[in-house]
Amino acid sequence: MNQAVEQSTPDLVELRVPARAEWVALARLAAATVANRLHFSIEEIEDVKLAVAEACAAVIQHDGHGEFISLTCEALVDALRIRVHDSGRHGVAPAGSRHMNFEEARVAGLGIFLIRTLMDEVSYDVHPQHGTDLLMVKRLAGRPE
Amino acid sequence: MNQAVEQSTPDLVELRVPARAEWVALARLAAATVANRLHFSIEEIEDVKLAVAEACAAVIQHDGHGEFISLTCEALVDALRIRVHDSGRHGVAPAGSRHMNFEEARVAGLGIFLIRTLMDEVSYDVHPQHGTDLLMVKRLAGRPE
Amino acid sequence: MDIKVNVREAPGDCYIVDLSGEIDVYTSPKVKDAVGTLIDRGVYHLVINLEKVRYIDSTGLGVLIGGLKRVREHGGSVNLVCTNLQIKKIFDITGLVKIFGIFDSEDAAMKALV
Amino acid sequence: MDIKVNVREAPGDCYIVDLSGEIDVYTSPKVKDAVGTLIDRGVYHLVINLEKVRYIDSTGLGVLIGGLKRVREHGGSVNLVCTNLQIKKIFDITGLVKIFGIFDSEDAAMKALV
Ligand SMILES: Nc1ncnc2c1ncn2[C@@H]1O[C@H](COP(=O)(O)OP(=O)(O)O)[C@@H](O)[C@H]1O
Ligand SMILES: Nc1ncnc2c1ncn2[C@@H]1O[C@H](COP(=O)(O)OP(=O)(O)O)[C@@H](O)[C@H]1O
Repeated sequence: MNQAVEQSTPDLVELRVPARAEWVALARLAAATVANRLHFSIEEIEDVKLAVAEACAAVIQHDGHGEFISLTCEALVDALRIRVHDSGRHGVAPAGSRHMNFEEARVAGLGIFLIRTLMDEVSYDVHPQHGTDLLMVKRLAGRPE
Repeated sequence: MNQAVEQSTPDLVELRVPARAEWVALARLAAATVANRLHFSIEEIEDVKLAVAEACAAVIQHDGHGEFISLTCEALVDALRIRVHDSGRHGVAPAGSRHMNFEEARVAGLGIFLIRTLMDEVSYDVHPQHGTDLLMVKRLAGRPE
Repeated sequence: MDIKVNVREAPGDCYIVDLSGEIDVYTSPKVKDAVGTLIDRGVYHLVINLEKVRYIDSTGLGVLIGGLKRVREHGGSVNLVCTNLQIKKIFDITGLVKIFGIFDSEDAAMKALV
Repeated sequence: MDIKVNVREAPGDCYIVDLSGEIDVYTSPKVKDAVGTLIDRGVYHLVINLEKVRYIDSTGLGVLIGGLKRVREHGGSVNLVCTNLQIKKIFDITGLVKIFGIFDSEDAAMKALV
């Protein structure tokens, strides 16, 4: 193996799965594998798994979501950066699609609340043409910002 | 959720990981998840995992491989189609890189042999500019070709 | 990647629902069905045993909250058995500890049912 | 995603290597080191217990073959304990059943060591 090539490759993992509930477990696992490589604690790895799962569930439960969810996990020196991309064009919900009732909206709010609590940085990027990105960062404990 | 959109989305899973040994387990798992969705038997799922692992190991152990391995798993009606893509340009091995000795070549041969035995169809696609694709198909038992 | 649901009758008009596995966006409909079926049959005092649950997400919490709301309309209650620290943490940070009874053992959860 | 290696001395100049987990392109160097260290110390009669191995790939097989070749130069032998059907199948289809002694129990593997 070529060591020089080996070491310069960033720990970048990308996964694209159908935007359906049965694929969320795989997304969780991919993120957990990257978090594990960064030597996060078991509790922190669980936090990351849940945040990714909530991000995927939010996409899936949102009207007008795209066909696929893309997950990008990037291992930085002192943090894990995760992007969950939904290619759906929001606001252009297909006719006849379901709208959330109050109760469902409340549970969805719980998901977003969990993401914000479990991750250190959370932001959204909404591109009317290219879909929505949720960006999340979890820092390794004890490292300064 | 919009059922029409849900059902028309093909079961297509793509994973891109650094071409390093520690990421092969995740590739194995992604392929196993898709095989499981297709209701392959446990033994067949193990076959798929091993074939994907051998394909990844072959890339990693090959001089001049690319930085990343891309795995594409497509669930067809009666089969699982898998593509393992290495973006490396073969024959352009970096200077000073290692060459396999006879023993290593023999073990690599064992890997290819396993892939051919465990999968129903195996083929290569070599693009001098874009790297190498290994294509593998595993059919659901009892389904005609 | 799966959930197992098992319903047991217990003394005193009460039922125990054993869950084991992962309660997520994929598996929670199965839990919702099981709990909903019990409530439809007039069971309003439930213990839900989460001891073998390794993972729960907001859709799982939503199912539990929904069940609790339904039984409360009939003066019922839902007590949870939960020992997994990660899952306890989720109930903590969401404030749901305040609306569910959460116990370390099935015995304690049963005794505390009104 | 990991391998555990444990080396035990057994009666009659023989060593048992217990492996548990997955032997793949990532973990097999660890197995190679453990087996290589034993052989460097002059141990040429080995039982490698694969009962707790859930998975092996060609790099794992390569490590076992390499170990066997080295001990054979000294008149030694490697016997394997393997009960997992999937792993047995791999030894079958690669023809490696013909070069290793493969046994269903550690006892049988020990007794068969020359
Ligand atoms: N459907 C729900 N989704 C999310 N959180 C909920 C839901 N129902 C209740 N909660 C949470 O449970 C706690 C209590 O809420 P609730 O049952 O509505 O009681 P109250 O009406 O006394 O606030 C709050 O922290 C609330 O956010
Ligand atoms: N390094 C190796 N890699 C792959 N297969 C091997 C290796 N060594 C031996 N084998 C396999 O083991 C079997 C016996 O090979 P070997 O030990 O060379 O004995 P022989 O010289 O009698 O063929 C063959 O099926 C061969 O393919």
